[in-house]
Amino acid sequence: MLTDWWTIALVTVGCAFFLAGTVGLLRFPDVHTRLHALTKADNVGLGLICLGLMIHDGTLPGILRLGFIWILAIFAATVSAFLIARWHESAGTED
Amino acid sequence: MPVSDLLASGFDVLLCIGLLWLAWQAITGTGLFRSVVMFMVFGLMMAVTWARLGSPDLALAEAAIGAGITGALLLNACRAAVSEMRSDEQPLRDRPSGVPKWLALPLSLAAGVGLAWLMHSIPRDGGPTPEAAIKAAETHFLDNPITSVLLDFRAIDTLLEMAVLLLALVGARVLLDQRRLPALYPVPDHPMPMLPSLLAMITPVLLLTGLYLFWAGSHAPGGAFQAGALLGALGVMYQLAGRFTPTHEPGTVNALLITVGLGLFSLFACLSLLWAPAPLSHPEQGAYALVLLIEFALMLSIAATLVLLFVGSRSLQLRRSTNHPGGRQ
Amino acid sequence: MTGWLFSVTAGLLFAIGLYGVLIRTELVRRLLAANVMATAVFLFLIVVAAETPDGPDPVPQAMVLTGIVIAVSLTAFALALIRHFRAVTGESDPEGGDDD
Amino acid sequence: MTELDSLVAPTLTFLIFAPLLAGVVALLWPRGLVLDLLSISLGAISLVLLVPLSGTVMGQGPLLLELGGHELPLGIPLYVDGLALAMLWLTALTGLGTAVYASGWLRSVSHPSGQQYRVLWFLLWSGLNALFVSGDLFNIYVTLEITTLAAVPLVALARGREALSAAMQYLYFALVGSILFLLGVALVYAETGLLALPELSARESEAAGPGETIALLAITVGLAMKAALFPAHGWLPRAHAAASPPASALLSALVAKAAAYLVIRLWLGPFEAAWTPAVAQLMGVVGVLGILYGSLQALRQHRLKPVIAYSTVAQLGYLLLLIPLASVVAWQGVIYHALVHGLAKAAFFLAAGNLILGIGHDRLVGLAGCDRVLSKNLLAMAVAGVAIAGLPPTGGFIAKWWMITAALEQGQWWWAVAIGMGGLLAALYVFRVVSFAVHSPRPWHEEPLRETRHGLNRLLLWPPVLLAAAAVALGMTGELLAPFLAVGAPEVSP
Amino acid sequence: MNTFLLGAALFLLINLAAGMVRVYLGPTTADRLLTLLLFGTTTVATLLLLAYSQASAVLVKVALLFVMLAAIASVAFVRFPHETVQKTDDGRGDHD
Repeated sequence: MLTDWWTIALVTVGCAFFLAGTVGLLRFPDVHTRLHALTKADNVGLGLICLGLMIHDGTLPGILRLGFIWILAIFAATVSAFLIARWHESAGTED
Repeated sequence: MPVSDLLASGFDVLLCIGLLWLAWQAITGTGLFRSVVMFMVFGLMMAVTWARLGSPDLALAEAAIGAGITGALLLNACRAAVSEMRSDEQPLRDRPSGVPKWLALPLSLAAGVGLAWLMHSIPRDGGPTPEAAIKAAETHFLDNPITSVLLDFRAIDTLLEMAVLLLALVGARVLLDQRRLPALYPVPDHPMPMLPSLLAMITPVLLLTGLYLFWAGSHAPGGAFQAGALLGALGVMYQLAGRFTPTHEPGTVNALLITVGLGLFSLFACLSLLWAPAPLSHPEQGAYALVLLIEFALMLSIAATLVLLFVGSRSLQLRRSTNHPGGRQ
Repeated sequence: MTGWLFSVTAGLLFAIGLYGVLIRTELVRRLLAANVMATAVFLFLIVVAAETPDGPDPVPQAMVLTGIVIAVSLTAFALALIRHFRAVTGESDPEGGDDD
Repeated sequence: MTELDSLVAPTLTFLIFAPLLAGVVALLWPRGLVLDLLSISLGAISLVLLVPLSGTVMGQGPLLLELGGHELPLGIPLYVDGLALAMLWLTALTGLGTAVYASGWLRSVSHPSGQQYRVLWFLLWSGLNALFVSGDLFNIYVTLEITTLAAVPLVALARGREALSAAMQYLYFALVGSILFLLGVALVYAETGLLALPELSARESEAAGPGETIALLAITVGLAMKAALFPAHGWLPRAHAAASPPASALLSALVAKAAAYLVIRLWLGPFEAAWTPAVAQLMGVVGVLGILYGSLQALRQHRLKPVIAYSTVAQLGYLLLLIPLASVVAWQGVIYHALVHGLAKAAFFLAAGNLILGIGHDRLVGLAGCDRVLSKNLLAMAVAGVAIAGLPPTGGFIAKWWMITAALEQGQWWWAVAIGMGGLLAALYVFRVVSFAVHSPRPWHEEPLRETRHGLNRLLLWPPVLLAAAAVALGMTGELLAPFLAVGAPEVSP
Repeated sequence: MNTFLLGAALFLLINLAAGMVRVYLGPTTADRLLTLLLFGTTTVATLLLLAYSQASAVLVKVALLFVMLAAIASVAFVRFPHETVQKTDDGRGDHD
């Protein structure tokens, strides 16, 4: 039963981070802060949910898969966030 | 447990409302770019819907083909729509269509409500085909029932569908022969920051997942289409990063890749007369290997055709890397 | 199973797509509307598949998979044709052709 | 599964998969000469193979071949009866004629996408053959997609703004049409759990449920958009007029007819229970309106190819008359009409193509003086026109004769009047075209007619002449072919 | 436990719906690009939760596919020149 509690706790905190990310997306004034809120909160949220599910899953391949998804998500999010920020930046200079 | 049913139906209600809102925004929204974004998100939501309705194969296909490739093609259209627009033309204004709004809205609303009622009221009592399909799927040498239907029971559908995909490419070439439009993604003069590293990271993962999906297709959700679309998405990524140079000379490797699927499948259909009275019948022994071979050919053809459709050129050459600027155009 | 919800959504999606096809003249937008209509029919097929007694019925799922590939082929060719049509004529709707 | 004699499966396999493999070869090895020889030889072989197939159909009645050896309802059946056989013969004959013509035309015009044309033709040919013999609703949808996605590029092959605009309009009509057809297929599957036509027809016809009726409506509207039947015909005249001669011949003779063929195949087979005689009369009226509208429009055109395109819209209307008149004689008459119209329309378009090559433009005024220079072409065009109008001794007359007798037998005399009117109007617009060429002297401002620079080589000249001759020959062999056509006709109490 | 996971999935979907508001309002185009990032991670998380609540492990593979496609989509966007977006966004000013 202990593992169940860990899973529930981790997933709840993960969802809280997602909520933070969305609130940040809606409330923050400009693109960069929203970008910051989005990538940081969401990735941590996703990480915690993956962690919770890892515990719930318990099998080695399951854990590896979830870990792999998390790492890939972080990598993809950082590159995308960087490119979008740079793109938005260059929008300012061009016209 | 009523709570889980409550949550499940809550999830579905929200999903459906999201689908309808996204579809409405994609169609009646003002900006074309915004509509394309909405449509891509609609594709993502459809993939979640397929997962929710218990058909993971379709979730994979919708994600890879529906959201991935179609989204990239639509972005291409957006970009082409503007970059080739002559200066005198105003932004994409929408001229009133022949059908006036006061007629179109009630007509489609009536059709929609009528269909919704009809679709809901048709009794879901299966029928001869579902029973036969479910019963036959258990004893079939392919464990994945959908692949067994696609590649055995209704094999001619899959074969002719490959002809449709090939025709789309030949049709695009007819247009290319008439008028060579400038490449949409010219090779970037300065290498994009961070993109090569993302490419280096994603390529092995995509290749691995693609091959896994192909291999899993015979006994678990997955198959030639999902794997082909995923490899197509990888090709799109390479084109975006400037690693492909589109050329207009006919490339033999490209021609082989796009025709191997249809060619092999048709050859199998003809040769199957040797061991069976009717075409497209699988031999007793070696059927599994044959299906894998055909699926592999289909995967290659789908990936190659989708990439060529995205790039919009006759063939592609892979360039070593983007760091030497001014690559051959 | 909330099958009734998805089949009603399928019907309404078909209506939205039909409405889009009827009123929009901008070519890419009409193509999106046609895709939405096709997706609505696919959704209905999958609801039928999911609600077949004793197990999801693989035949509609195979049909929808084939349908998705055909839809992406048609969309790809249509977008190529739109691009060339716009490059040649600079207009964004075919009825503008001159019927002499 | 009745024991089919050994030649049926190989023939059907050849008809569907050989053109596909030829298309693959065309993509891999784009040598014009080789591909033309391949397409002509494939055409000849399929004609040769059709003879024993017709014998078997005549002997054993409608054939049923289950693909992959899977019994119905799971597998996909191929179903060949008199109607499908006639369509296979039409595709083979027209295909062979157009292939010969195209090999000459592509060289004389030195078209840049010669290779694409040949690939499109091979895949279209395979799609058409598969469509005519397919006995499964969803399989028919896939074959319909092949014909559409091969036909639209064929229209776009003729370079220029009008061709692209017509192709665009055609694509949108066909796109919405195929989605409506798919909706119909989905509703039928949801209600009956069946896709195979033989199984659907074999159901004892208790009243069809609401789903099936709406499905029939959706399928009929979808097919009407694809076949350009009267209310939804807007795209056809522009597309068939803009397309190049071999493409227009294929489009008018085969592609538009395939969708119209499906309307009859589905109304009289699987959806028997879904319509009442009143609805049948309505379909007949739609057909007659199509005939009248198409013919009147054809009379108003002042360019050659739109006349022929509107004539297609008119002649397709006749096929709908089979629904109210569903008797064996009517079945034979309509199939015969479809066969003769296909051959004559292909001859008409190919001959018109030669004339346009000679004159340089396709305004009817420019035809003056053609009777002296391009006389053989003009003769072929005139004979084809006569066959379309249905005047003796051509096959068209036999077809109209059977249809009129069927209408009178069942006491629905008004269809007989409509058929007569249709034939009269058709004769009018054909003779109007011919009169431009024969009577009026060549206006001074038109430069003197000359055989095209290198003269119309034989490859361009003989196909229209032979196709027109075939249409006339069908006038003689009416009684001989009647029993072939009657195979599988629905026995509907008059 | 499955109920809880399903509840979390529902919560994330509500999150997603809120995110869609940003797409609707989003003055600049970069904001709309943001939603792709939002949808990328949130849909992946929803699918993972669904996978374990519906006990259909294949959804994890679908989630894996989503992660990759989200990366590709954002790269596709980023290769977009700016005037493309302004002109297709019916001319509305692009800067907040």
